[in-house]
Amino acid sequence: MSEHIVPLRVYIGIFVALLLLTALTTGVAYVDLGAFNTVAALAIAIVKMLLVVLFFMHVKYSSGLTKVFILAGVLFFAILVTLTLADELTRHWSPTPSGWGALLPFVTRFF
Amino acid sequence: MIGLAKFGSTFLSSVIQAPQLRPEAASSIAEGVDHLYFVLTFITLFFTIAIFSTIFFFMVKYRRRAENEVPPDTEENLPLELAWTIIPTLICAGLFLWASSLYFENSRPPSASTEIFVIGKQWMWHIQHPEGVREINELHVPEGVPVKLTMTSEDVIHDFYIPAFRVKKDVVPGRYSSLWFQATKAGTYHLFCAQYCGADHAEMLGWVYVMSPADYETWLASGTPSETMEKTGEKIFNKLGCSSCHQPDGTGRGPSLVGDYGKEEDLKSGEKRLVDEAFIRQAIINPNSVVLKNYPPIMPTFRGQINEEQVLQLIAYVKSLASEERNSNGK
Amino acid sequence: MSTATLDVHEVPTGSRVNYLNAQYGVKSWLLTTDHKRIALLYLFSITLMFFVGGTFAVLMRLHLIEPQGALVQPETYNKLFTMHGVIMVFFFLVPSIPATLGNFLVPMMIGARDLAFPRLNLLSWYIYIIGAIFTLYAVISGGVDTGWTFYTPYSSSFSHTSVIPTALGVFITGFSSILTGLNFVVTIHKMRAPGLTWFRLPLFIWAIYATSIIFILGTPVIAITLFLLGLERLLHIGIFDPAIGGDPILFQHLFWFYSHPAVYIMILPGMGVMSELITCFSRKRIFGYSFVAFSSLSIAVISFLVWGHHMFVTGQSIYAGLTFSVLSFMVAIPSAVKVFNWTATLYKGSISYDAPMLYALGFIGLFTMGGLTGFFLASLATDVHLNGTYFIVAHFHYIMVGGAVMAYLGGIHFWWPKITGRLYPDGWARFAALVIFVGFNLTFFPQFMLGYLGMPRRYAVYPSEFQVLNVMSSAGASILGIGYLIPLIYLTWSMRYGPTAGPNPWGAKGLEWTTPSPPPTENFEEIPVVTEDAYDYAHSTVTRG
Amino acid sequence: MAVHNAHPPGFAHQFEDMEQQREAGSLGMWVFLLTELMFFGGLFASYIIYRALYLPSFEKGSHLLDVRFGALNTAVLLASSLTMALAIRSAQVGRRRAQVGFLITTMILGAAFLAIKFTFEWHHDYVEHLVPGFGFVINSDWGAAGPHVPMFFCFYFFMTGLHAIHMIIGLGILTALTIMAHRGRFNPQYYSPLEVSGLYWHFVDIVWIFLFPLLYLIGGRYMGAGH
Repeated sequence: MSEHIVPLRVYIGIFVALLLLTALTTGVAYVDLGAFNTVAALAIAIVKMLLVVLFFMHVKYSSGLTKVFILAGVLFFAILVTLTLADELTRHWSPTPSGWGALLPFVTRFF
Repeated sequence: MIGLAKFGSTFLSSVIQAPQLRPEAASSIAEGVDHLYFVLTFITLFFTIAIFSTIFFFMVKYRRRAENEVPPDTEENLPLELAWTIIPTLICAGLFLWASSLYFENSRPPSASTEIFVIGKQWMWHIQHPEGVREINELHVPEGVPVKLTMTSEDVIHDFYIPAFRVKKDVVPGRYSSLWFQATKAGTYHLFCAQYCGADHAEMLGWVYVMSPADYETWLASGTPSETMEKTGEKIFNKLGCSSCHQPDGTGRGPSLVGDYGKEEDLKSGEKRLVDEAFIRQAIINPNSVVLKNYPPIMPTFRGQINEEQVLQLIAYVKSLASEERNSNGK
Repeated sequence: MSTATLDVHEVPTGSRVNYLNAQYGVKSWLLTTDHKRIALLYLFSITLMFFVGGTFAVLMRLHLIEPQGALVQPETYNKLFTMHGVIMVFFFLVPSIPATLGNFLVPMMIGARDLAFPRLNLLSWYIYIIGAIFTLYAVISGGVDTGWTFYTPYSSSFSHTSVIPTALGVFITGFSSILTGLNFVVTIHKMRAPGLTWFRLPLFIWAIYATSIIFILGTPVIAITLFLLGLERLLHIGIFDPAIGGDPILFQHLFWFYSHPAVYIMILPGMGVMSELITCFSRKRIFGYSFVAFSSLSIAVISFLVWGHHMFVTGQSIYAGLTFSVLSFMVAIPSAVKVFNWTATLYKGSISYDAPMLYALGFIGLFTMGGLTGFFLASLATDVHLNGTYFIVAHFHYIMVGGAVMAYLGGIHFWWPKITGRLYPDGWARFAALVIFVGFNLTFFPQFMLGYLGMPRRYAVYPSEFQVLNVMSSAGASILGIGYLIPLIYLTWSMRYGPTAGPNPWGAKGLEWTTPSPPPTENFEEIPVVTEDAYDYAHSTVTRG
Repeated sequence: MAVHNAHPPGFAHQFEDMEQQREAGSLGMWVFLLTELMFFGGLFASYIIYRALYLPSFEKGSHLLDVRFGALNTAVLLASSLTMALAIRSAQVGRRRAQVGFLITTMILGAAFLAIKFTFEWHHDYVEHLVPGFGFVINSDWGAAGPHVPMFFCFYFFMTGLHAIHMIIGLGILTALTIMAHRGRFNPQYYSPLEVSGLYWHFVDIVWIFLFPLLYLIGGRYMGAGH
């Protein structure tokens, strides 16, 4: 079998890391960081997800094909969310746009 | 290519002028939309015919002459591939820019528009003029004057569609949509509901009467005399106790509404929002989502306590407060 | 494919064991895991659904002969178009080519004995049938009147018809699509014959692969959306109900996230069939193989980015509108590339006029029309006028009926000898192709004009000035209806009485034609080793046999 | 075509060899997980939009949940993921006893998760009238945020409910696997069913990894720390 056998201590180490991150995310929620509370919570969740995917699900040792499929899934989920939000969150911007100048508020958001 | 397209569209438009094939064009934007439509029709016919005749030509010229015939192998031709990838891309880009510019122009009501309010309801259109005149399934508008419609629905999604004006907009419950047009030709035109809305969807139609401005004034005056929308709005405003917090001099617990309409307000969330119809509606129905920066979030919601028509009347009143201020400043 | 001559398996059908006569009895069909038998199960079920949906269409067109409605009450008319849409979209068009031809051909074309998960494949069919039963139950129990789009809040709070059984039927059938797509993706990745690299695959396989991606990524979203719709309708919790703070437009976003790519689920396999037909009947290698192959993938990807063009008049943000408009134009480009490449393939070919080829040519013409009229709807300014009118109806029928159904029929005619081991009367087949082409254009071309004149869709009654064009359309519909009945009759006839077909009656290339007709249960006695590119007609003698 | 006469256990006829079969199984599960991602994705997208629209109500609703149970359940589920991974490892190294033991531990942890969810959380919510569609009562103490708190609970029950359904299906699969493992069906050459079921179990775990902060920790707990 070509499947990689992960050493026991790696599994235990990952599990401990996951528990620590859970404690961390709960703790951080009790500190007022403003909008960064959400950012921190999501960032920690993403790290936890990566640990599970890479080690528990063996993706670190898997073929490129599996990785491409996972990335494709994440990409399409991102498309769903982004383009829906593109409508829902910009609906009330500048309700009386004039010509291509309507794009201005969109562009200036980045500066 | 552009010359050809121009010629084609002129030719086509002269053919399509036949009354059976072209709907009446009775608004300021209709000609522009039709022009784009003709060019698109030309492009469609051009490519369909070109491809079909090429295929037909090949079919005849290269028909199988012997059962065991083996034709020469296909040769790859990269320049050709690139050409028919890039040329359609350019055509698409051109069409996109043209269509979008037109759309921008058409989506912006001139600032001095007459405003009329529309409420869709299974299966009829309620229309109210600011002067207080109400109509059902009929819309009277003056010719040559920009008219802005502010629309909402009491139940399901409808769609306000006047083919002769080339305008259409969904009428969505729970929010305002707006639409504007400037009629250019006196006459009577169809008004359709273009979003399926239930059993009598096909009967949810009406007529738009375009009248000369003088006739329109006469018509308005002859209508059943009733209160103006802002007057009714003021009564509701006092009855619901809005005035106890929103005092004109700003001493109440809420912001003064005098001169508020049309201003930009800072929200608690850090956003800046223009105070327009949609904003006022949101403030009445879901006050929490638009708390102003220096005010506490104490306003209760009026969802379910007043209907869409009353919301519109309140808005008319708030808007009248804005013009009052402008008038007093002027003096 | 390694052998130059293809007529090696000359054994009379009667004496040879094949997948059809290997076992007999209802049980041997209902418990089969053979991809070819499952393809036939699908073929019978979707044909049934096609004629159920078609009957509704004919009734609609008959009703619209008179402006005030000739046949039924408006409520009934609303149910007719809803059930026509639901059945045709979810129970015919989506499974049509993938579940029948795809199921039959994917393993054969890539030189495998079966799909990767044969039992899952059978399960997909059962799931489809359960979904169909729920939907047909909804039809019988009084029908549903929301439009196949199920727009909220009408569907969630106002309609008094069988919304839940219908939505449940569509929800369940979705899992059939998902599992079929999963099976294809794994099979195409892992089970290709030795030597069969990605760039030697028939283009039909590329198209099916692209379709499967949409199945996998799009279908779950419609499933969860209909799930939410059902809960909303049952419990009135307010997710799509503006009266409690929900957003009805969000439903449209989620719905079209699947339902626009679903259009490409319908047309992409048709494009794949097209590449097979054009090359075979012109005996030419496809022009621009890699362009055609990658255009399938890019269509699959871009199709997920354009759904908002269904919502230009909903009051969608103008920024989102712009984005969706430009992306919608982009999806036209790979489609155009395909049409050009097919046309160029004919150049200097040896073109025969067999029935499948006539369907293929019909496809190119109608698909080109349908695709180009899409420009009117991707253009923001014209879409405002045309959205929600008969123009839309005409446009998507040109794509789905003129495109997908033509390709489906072309494919069925092409592989029919392989599937059944019998030939059908070619003259009748060509005649039917012509009748369908004429009937189709007469039905749907007037609808473009109706749309431009401003007649909204889904109208049970209409102002009388639209009558002439409506009568034309209804006349065309009756011709089209007859056109679809002709193949049903002669194909059924040929299953029993048609002349026996040899392994390769068209002189076509491709692994499926190296097997006897009908093929044995395990497809290949020995797994072939592939040494040449697809459609290599120039380097071997081709004989029909 | 040499394998046809000598079938290893668990070998299916349509494949060329065990390696091809194992790869196909694993790829198939990954593809299935993609559809699962999009399935939950539609729900997450709706959640994100309503959260943006009604943030104060979502914060209020979130503070009505008990973060201790959320955190405890996260730990329980992470532990079950660990034991699942260890069960597969035991199969890889050919330890049957350990395999069965780890599978049973995984099931116990999964069941514990559901028990905490149902008894301490959902039941409590029902008693407190926090279930939309089943007599939800908007508390006047919530003030202006009140009217849209039900929307938060809609998403809370949809998301945790869908997750719980996946857990229950997972427990069913684990039961079958435990029986197979007990009968010695898996060995270092063949443990494909164990491997793909493991992928599914970990996926369900990942969904919870996101549900926990999104539902329990919205906008921070500092305001409602006293609850």
